[in-house]
Amino acid sequence: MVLFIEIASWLLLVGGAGFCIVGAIGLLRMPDLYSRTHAATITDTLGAGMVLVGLALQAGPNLTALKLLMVLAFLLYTSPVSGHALVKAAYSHGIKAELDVPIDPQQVQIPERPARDAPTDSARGKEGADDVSD
Amino acid sequence: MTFPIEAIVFLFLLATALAVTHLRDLFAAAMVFGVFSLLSAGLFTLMDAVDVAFTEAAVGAGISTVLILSTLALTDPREHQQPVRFAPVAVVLLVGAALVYGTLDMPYYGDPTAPIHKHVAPEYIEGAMTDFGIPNIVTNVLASYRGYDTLGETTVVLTATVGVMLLLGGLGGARHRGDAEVVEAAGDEEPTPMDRVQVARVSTTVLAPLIMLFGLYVQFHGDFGPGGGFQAGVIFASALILHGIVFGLSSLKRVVSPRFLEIGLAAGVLIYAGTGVASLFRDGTFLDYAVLDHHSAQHGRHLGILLVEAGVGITVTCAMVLIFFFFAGRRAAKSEEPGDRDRRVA
Amino acid sequence: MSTFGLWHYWVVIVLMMIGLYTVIARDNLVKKVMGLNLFQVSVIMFYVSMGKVEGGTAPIIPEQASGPVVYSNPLPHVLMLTAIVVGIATTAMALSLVVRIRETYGTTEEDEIRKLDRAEHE
Amino acid sequence: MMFATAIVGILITMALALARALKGPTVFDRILAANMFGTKTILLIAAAGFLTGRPDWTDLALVYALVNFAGTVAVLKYVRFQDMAAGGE
Repeated sequence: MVLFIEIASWLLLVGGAGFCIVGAIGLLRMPDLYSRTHAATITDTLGAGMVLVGLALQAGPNLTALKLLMVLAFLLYTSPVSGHALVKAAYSHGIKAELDVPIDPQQVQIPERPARDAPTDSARGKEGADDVSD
Repeated sequence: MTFPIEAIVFLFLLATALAVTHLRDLFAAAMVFGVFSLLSAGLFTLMDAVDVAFTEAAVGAGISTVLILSTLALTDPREHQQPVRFAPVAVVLLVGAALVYGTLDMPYYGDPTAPIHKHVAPEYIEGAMTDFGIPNIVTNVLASYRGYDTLGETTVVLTATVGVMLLLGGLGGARHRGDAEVVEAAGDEEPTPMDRVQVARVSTTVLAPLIMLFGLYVQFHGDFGPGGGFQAGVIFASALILHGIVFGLSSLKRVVSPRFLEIGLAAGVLIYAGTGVASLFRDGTFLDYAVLDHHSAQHGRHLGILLVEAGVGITVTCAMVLIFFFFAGRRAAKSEEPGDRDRRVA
Repeated sequence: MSTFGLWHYWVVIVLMMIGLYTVIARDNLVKKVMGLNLFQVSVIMFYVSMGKVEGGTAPIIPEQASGPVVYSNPLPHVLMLTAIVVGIATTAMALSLVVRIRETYGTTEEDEIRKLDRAEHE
Repeated sequence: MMFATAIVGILITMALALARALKGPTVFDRILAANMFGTKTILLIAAAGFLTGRPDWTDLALVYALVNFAGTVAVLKYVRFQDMAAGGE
């Protein structure tokens, strides 16, 4: 049993930290705000969740573990809310998704990115975003 | 063991501090300043100062951001272009060099034989269990051994809030046109920005009570874990400020009126000082709680610390919410009358 | 470790220098207040780092202590804890002064305020 | 050992988020990065408590999880208000 808990928390902690790093790389490398939000909010839930559960396993069944799980519950509650509110504020400020911009030779800002190949999809995506709001 | 972590976090800290200085967009600087505060709280934890980290966390995550942003809303969010000046750089370098020279004589970090650890600290640590029976030594020192200091600090919070009140609540005879009406005016303006964000409203109704509950826990659990009046007051105030941000000042005014907060602000300090006076009446010295209970000195000390912490908590809560009231109310009053050149109009 | 036993203090001094520079060299008043806060954090950190004891733990007595425990010095923690809350209250005071200055002069840049003052004198 | 590993991962994440916060072309990028930084600080403090053998201070993490929300909401309100003020005057 002890061994099982050890292995489980190793997996959870390392996995959680790994997801955090992956998300942070996404935050740094993604082309526009919306995809960065996608990367960042995923780390807030999955990465943080795995680390917190891993720590709670190590704490054993006591108040500390309960508090860690409460932290997790609040994170699961607040981080999507603030993510949503953030993206909505950005959208109403007129920040366009990278893919929304029709291909314009003058507007190539980020040269190392591979070519944006599906601009037509994005137009639909923009309408979808309108529906999602509210 | 925590040495490399500390070094890395210190690096982050210096990077954010430089960015705060460097960024010309003050809003961005405020965001980075939030990160700076998070990092410093992390460092305090690593240096064993859990209570300090707790306070920094409660202050830095909510209140200071709100404060800086409401100032920016009233002033300009951008700084002017400005070249690096060499005279200040020289002064700063000189001061830094002098201080580094001064540290050369200091005991090393973590040295247990340093003079600071020799004088009163051992008595405090010793007394925590024998005199008080309260595990959190910081609470003992805060409320009892150093009770005079803390009374002074609480009074400073009161005074600073009164200062904000005088500066932003109105000028001279503006008591009539003072806080109450400014807040009233805010009521008409306020519901606009946030009411389109349904999600924020719903989640605030869930979270604000939870934050308050946690504030109470911090207030009364401060004897056993990190926490106490200062932290609890800030946390409690953040819940109220959150409500005010999302539902508007007029709604917050229905929850707690500024008048009520003004009374609470003074009442907290009075509770603190009154506890001291009560011990005078029982033939003790000022702020000597041992005499508060006839049977057991330890119980008396518990009671005294409880009362004192309650006073601190009430004052800090009222101070923070009042400060928010004045800053946010000012904004609404300003947008009402854009010609704010006239010095006499409050 | 012993050769670098003072590096905590040095880092804190660098932090203080950044804050001091912001206070004395920047014209923007809000920036000055931020610099003052940086300075304040550096002082707090200096005190807290003096209170640390090698191998010590936070000054909260655990429920079940196994053997003697070394605690870090609680006194700096107490002083700095109150300083943070007092600091935010005084920062609010400073910021409200900035707000009033902005309302009177229409700017928060110190050099422009000086210019306005000089114009008024002449 | 496992806590140290987790902390290393969290510190790397923090460094990357910090880079974004300093770089961030728009304010929203900075808000996003600061937000993420807040979550990682929660994790760092919780894990550091375990590393130093005093895990019973998750209260700190709890404070951040709750109070950070107030800060974020304030930031978003500020962003919107600026917008409205610009439109109104």
